Amino acid sequence: MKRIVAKEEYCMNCRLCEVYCLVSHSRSKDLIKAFRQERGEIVPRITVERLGPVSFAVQCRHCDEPACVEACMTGALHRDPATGEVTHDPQRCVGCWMCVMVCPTGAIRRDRNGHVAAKCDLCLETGTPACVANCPNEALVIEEDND
Amino acid sequence: MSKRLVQAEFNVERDPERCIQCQVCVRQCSNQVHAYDAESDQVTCDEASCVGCQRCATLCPTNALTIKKAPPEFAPDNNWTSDVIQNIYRQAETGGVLLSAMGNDTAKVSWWDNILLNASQVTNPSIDPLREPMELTTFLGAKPNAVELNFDDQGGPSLATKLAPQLVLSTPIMFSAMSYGAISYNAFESLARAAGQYGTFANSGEGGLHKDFWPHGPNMIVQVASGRFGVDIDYLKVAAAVEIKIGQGAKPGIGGHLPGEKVDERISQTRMIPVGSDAISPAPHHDIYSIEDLRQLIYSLKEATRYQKPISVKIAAVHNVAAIASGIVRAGADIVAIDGYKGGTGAAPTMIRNNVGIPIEFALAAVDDRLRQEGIRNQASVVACGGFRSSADVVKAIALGADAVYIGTAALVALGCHLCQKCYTGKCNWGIATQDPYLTRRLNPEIGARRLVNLLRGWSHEIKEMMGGMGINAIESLRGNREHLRGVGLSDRELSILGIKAAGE
Amino acid sequence: MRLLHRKQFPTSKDISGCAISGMMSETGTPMSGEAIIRSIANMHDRSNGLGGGFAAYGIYPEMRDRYALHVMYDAMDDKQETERIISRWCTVYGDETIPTRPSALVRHRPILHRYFVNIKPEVMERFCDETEDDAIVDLVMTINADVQGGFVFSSGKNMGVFKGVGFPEDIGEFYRLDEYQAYIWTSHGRFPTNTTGWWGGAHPFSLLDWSVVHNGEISSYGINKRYLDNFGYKCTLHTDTEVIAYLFDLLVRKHRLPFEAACMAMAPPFWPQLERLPEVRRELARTLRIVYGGALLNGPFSVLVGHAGGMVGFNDRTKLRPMVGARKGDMVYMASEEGAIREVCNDPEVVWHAAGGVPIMAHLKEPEKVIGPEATARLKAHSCRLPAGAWQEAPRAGRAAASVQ
Amino acid sequence: MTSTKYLIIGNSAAGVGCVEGIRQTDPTGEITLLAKETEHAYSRPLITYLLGGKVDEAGMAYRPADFYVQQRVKTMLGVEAAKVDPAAKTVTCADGQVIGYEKLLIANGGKPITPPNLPGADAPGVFTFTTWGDARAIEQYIAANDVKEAVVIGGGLIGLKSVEALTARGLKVTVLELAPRILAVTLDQDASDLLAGALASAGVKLLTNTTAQRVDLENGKAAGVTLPDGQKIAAGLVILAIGVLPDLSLVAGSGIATERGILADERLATNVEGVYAAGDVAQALELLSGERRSIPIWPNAYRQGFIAGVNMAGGDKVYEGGLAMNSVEICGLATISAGITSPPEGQGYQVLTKLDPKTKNYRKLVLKDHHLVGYVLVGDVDRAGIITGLIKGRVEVKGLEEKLLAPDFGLISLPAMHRERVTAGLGVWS
Repeated sequence: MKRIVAKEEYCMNCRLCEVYCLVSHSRSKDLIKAFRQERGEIVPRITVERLGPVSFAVQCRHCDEPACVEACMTGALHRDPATGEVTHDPQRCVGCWMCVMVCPTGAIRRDRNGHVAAKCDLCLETGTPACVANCPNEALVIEEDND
Repeated sequence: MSKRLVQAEFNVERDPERCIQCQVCVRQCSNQVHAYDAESDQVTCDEASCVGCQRCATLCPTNALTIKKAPPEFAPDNNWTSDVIQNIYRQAETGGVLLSAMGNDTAKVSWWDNILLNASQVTNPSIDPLREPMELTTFLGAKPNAVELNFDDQGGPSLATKLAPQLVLSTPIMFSAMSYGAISYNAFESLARAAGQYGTFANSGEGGLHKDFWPHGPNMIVQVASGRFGVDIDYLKVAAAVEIKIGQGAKPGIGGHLPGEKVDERISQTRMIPVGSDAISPAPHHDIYSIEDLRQLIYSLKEATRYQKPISVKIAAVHNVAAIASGIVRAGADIVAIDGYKGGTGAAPTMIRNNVGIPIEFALAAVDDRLRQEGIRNQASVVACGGFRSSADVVKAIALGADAVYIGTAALVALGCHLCQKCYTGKCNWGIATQDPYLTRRLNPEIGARRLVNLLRGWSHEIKEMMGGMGINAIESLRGNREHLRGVGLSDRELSILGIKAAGE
Repeated sequence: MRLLHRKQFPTSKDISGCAISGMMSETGTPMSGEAIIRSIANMHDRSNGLGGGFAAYGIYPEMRDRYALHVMYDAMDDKQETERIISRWCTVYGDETIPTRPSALVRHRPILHRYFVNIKPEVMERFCDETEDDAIVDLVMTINADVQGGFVFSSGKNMGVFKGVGFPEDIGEFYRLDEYQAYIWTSHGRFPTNTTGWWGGAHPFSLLDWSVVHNGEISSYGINKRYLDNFGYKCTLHTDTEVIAYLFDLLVRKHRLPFEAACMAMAPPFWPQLERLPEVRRELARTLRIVYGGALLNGPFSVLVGHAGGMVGFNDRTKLRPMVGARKGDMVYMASEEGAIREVCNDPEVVWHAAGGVPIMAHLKEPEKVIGPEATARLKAHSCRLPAGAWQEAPRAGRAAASVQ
Repeated sequence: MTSTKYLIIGNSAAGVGCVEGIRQTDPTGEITLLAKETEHAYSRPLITYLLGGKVDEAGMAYRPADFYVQQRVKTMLGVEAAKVDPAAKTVTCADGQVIGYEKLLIANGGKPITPPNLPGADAPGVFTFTTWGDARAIEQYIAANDVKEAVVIGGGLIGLKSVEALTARGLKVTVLELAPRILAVTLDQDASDLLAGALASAGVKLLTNTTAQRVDLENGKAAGVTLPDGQKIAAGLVILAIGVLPDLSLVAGSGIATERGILADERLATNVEGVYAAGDVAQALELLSGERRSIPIWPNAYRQGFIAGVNMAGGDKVYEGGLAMNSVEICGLATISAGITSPPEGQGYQVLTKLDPKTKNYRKLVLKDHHLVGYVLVGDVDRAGIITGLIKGRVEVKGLEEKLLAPDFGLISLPAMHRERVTAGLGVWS
């Protein structure tokens, strides 16, 4: 399956991935509007962690046996066995945060506005994940995982 | 004096309508120009520290930033310009030598711009390199005057001539000497990888070759410089060729200095000096005080490499460069590299950078002429360097007589360098001329190598186009072919030294 | 009008179109110049009246061990100055005005004179281990460089070049070539585009017994000239044809490369083709290419090179100019157009197109009988003859087929 | 008698997990699923959300409506299994049907605990609350009787979620908790206090250290409760939310070993060949103690069902062990806890806490021998899963203790091996 892989040796902590993730999941899809009007409502689904010079971005890893899917009591989280993609249906999510409780990378955030979980959806709507497309140093890349 | 007189060189303009307080600029500026004030939720800036590297403006997702040169508006004066005044303020404050980096930025003309190229019309078909073969393969090394053959009983020919070792380049462009230390590990790796991918050579510079880079040896020319950093038999063996560095165009006559704070564990291993110690290259090689001494070093290196690798000698272009080059060829060098006064550097005293040496155009023309006059042009290849900006510069240099060129600044620009000329501060925001682990990771060598290969590919294609226009399909027929050059705006004396006709002739 | 002064002008390289034709009897049977005139006249439209010329081999059998210097002068002063030099260097065994037939079609003729000479022994001492050929080359270079209005346009033994401004058939008529007997004739009709014609600029260009007629333009001229400079050749004429003659002299006579190797140096295979050669030849071809980069002839050309032992025709490596070969009996023909051959040989046994970069050659079968022992020895010393096929490779991939024979 | 290759009793997390586990290994083998309830597989924890009006009936589906068709599962809904006969490899249903099986999963869940000596507990208006049916019944009762006040007996998870639902419906609710504080099993004192504060601010009355002595009746219907101290609380609705127990009635006398629940080994097999147990009915490995314990929470049920399914279909997958953990948001205050949250004194536990009463943010970490064994996060619960992962993965956190308390604590501080594993999508255990 395709996974977004973070290369920490090239992550430079610019955090543009967070910026573009937020925009990609905004209503307006416009940088300035998203930040001016929707910041606070929506959260980026990717987080850059930094310790000294080292940093890297974390988002949903689309685990092979996703703990979040097992823990999800509504069935909102689902792993597509064909693509390996872990999807989240906000319509079915009630914001119980069981997924937040079990995600080992801490990649599921609480959408403050909708009171539902927010996680990386690989930007399937647009084709290329915004974080990957906009990472200036290719520290985020899509790699085909043959497992 | 408590207050500095030097004024900010740049204005940072932030468009409040566009700024989204994402703070990318704050995180990316190693000079701490930008800061975030949580209380007001505003990004603020301290322009005095701005070096104009454009990192923030490039990464700002909303294009909210504009960095503009802000020369202080002193009273207009053609002699006492703002730069001159500011430099004096700086020296009055520190008592130090003014430092600069990269190549000569003064307004002196680039003679390349005064040389124009030829193209075929009617009498000679121009060649379309997309459809016809167009050959750039270049061999660097000593060539004999003639090929001698043996014939067996049936008259079958075989070679009696054994060629001296040659470097084979897929395009007549190599990467100049830039040491690991002056540039980052990732920048070095980018150059080495690109050289391998495109079939040309990178040059280690005088800082040794880290073991990680040994696999790139077949595409590396390694330097033996006055400091002898990182030189041992394995270093010589792993490389494709060895270059004795006598001088460089940006600072002829003086040595180099890598401050101890840049000498970390990895650089210490590479240079074979203790961690934290200054790496000082003496101005001369203290075992070369004469051309005879140079010959001894050349042959020592040939012996050490069992005559299997070309030995290059690199000098700065100075006034009597032709005679010096002739001596170098006669001393046994397989390659002579001439670095013109626009060559780059990580650090040089400004006065030296801007005032010492001669332009590569004249040096190259003089050297090629001199070697031909003496009938020894084929005994060594000539590599020109120092400020090549485009494929047209390269074509002109080859037509003037160079076998190949070294590009340094252009390669760094391909890697993202914005020529802010502050390499020596170690705070390169583009991750190129720095050893700060927070900054070096900004250059992903995969991207770097790709960009360099693209540059080589683009330039090579342009060279082919220009050659095709001249009706030439092999680089051999461009090399030294000054018939295809014409000068504009040059004096008779300049034309005569360059060995070219004036436009219209 | 002092035509020869042009050679002193640092003009641009001469660019020309042109027709070429050559014919040779491999048994050395003498032929009058009548046929070659007809052949070149057949390609009248390939020239524009600004130059025509011929080379003929075997025309001075009684003087075959003397160098025949054909010299053109603007004025008698120039002649006297030149003759002073010649007599200083040479023993002169005879001299005469070159016979001509006045023609309204050939105007502004220079003074044309020929000398049969050898270098004086005391002069040869200056040349140490070099040969008399080298001394003649030096003499020709000296006259052509130093005398304002004098120009040596032919300097071989038992051969001569006849050339001038006009259509080639008129030049042939002018020089009375129907009265000469030669076993090789080459000819040239010129179409210069950006210079007016002058007598010395007409083809063939010749040095020693090398004569070159050439159709095309050498884009590498600038470096070929400087490369030859390295070896003491002074290119005074600013014509690319000149460099071809000198390159043959350097590679074949001085470096003793077989003709095929010399042609390979001047028109090497492209690198991918070279890589496909069998290993021994690949290394050889590679070394030739690396060492003789300055001798590579670039740009479109077809060229006919005559020498005492034969005739070589070859094209640039991408075959941008025409070259047709034909054979009948002991006769070999090479010309820009097949019609020029059929004009003089209406039933050739084979006709073929030369492949780019691959020479086609004609050789005297028994040179000793035709040109005598001394010239034969010289020929051998100059160029190692190889058994047929030792160099010849299949047609280079991707290019026109070498032959249809 | 019908027979099937795989027989699954139970239609909740463990049953669905089992179907998915079997299908991962055996795409075609015949599966039959039995369940007492008639609904399609639904999200049991959502019953309080349904009652509270936060989800509608359509939103109750745990899997899409065509799930069983897609998975080629024969469902027998509304059929109650009554007896397992492992010797005959049959299950006898309450309606008399007998179904033969090759592999059997018992995942019939738990049953609500009803206090044994509570007079009036069987009166109209008194409900337990564990099924969709319960939710419907309560909703109808509230509507039919115009109930304005309710009493919830039990301050555990079900109790508090019931409170939230009833409050959302506009009822005035009183909670009775026998222990000194709510969520006493899963939370520590500080966290309980924060949640109690949240309840109070939502208008809920909380009485601890007490319970109902009897249900007061009026016209035969519940009208309130009387406490041991004689205090009466008026309420038209009484919800018994004391807890659940594994429902062992099915296996009584079958030879299948039980303690508190059906004993299942590391492959979720019982002592009887071909019979597996998962979910609330099972008593399987607990991660921290290494003992077999019943942990009736959703993620464990699913995983046990899934692993049982894989093993039933011939695979070989080991259950890593369950961890007690809960996420509950009461009146807008999120709380996540896992493992040991109130360790006993003097047994070598290290406790790190950080409380910000102003923001109601609370972090508590419990460590033993430099390994995390439990935590409580209140308020800012983001990235709690990283800590859960450290417990599950038994990752040594020596030297990281202070960082663990920081709100921006993340993967970057973790040992490289663990970090690389989880960021590769391999989960905690691979």
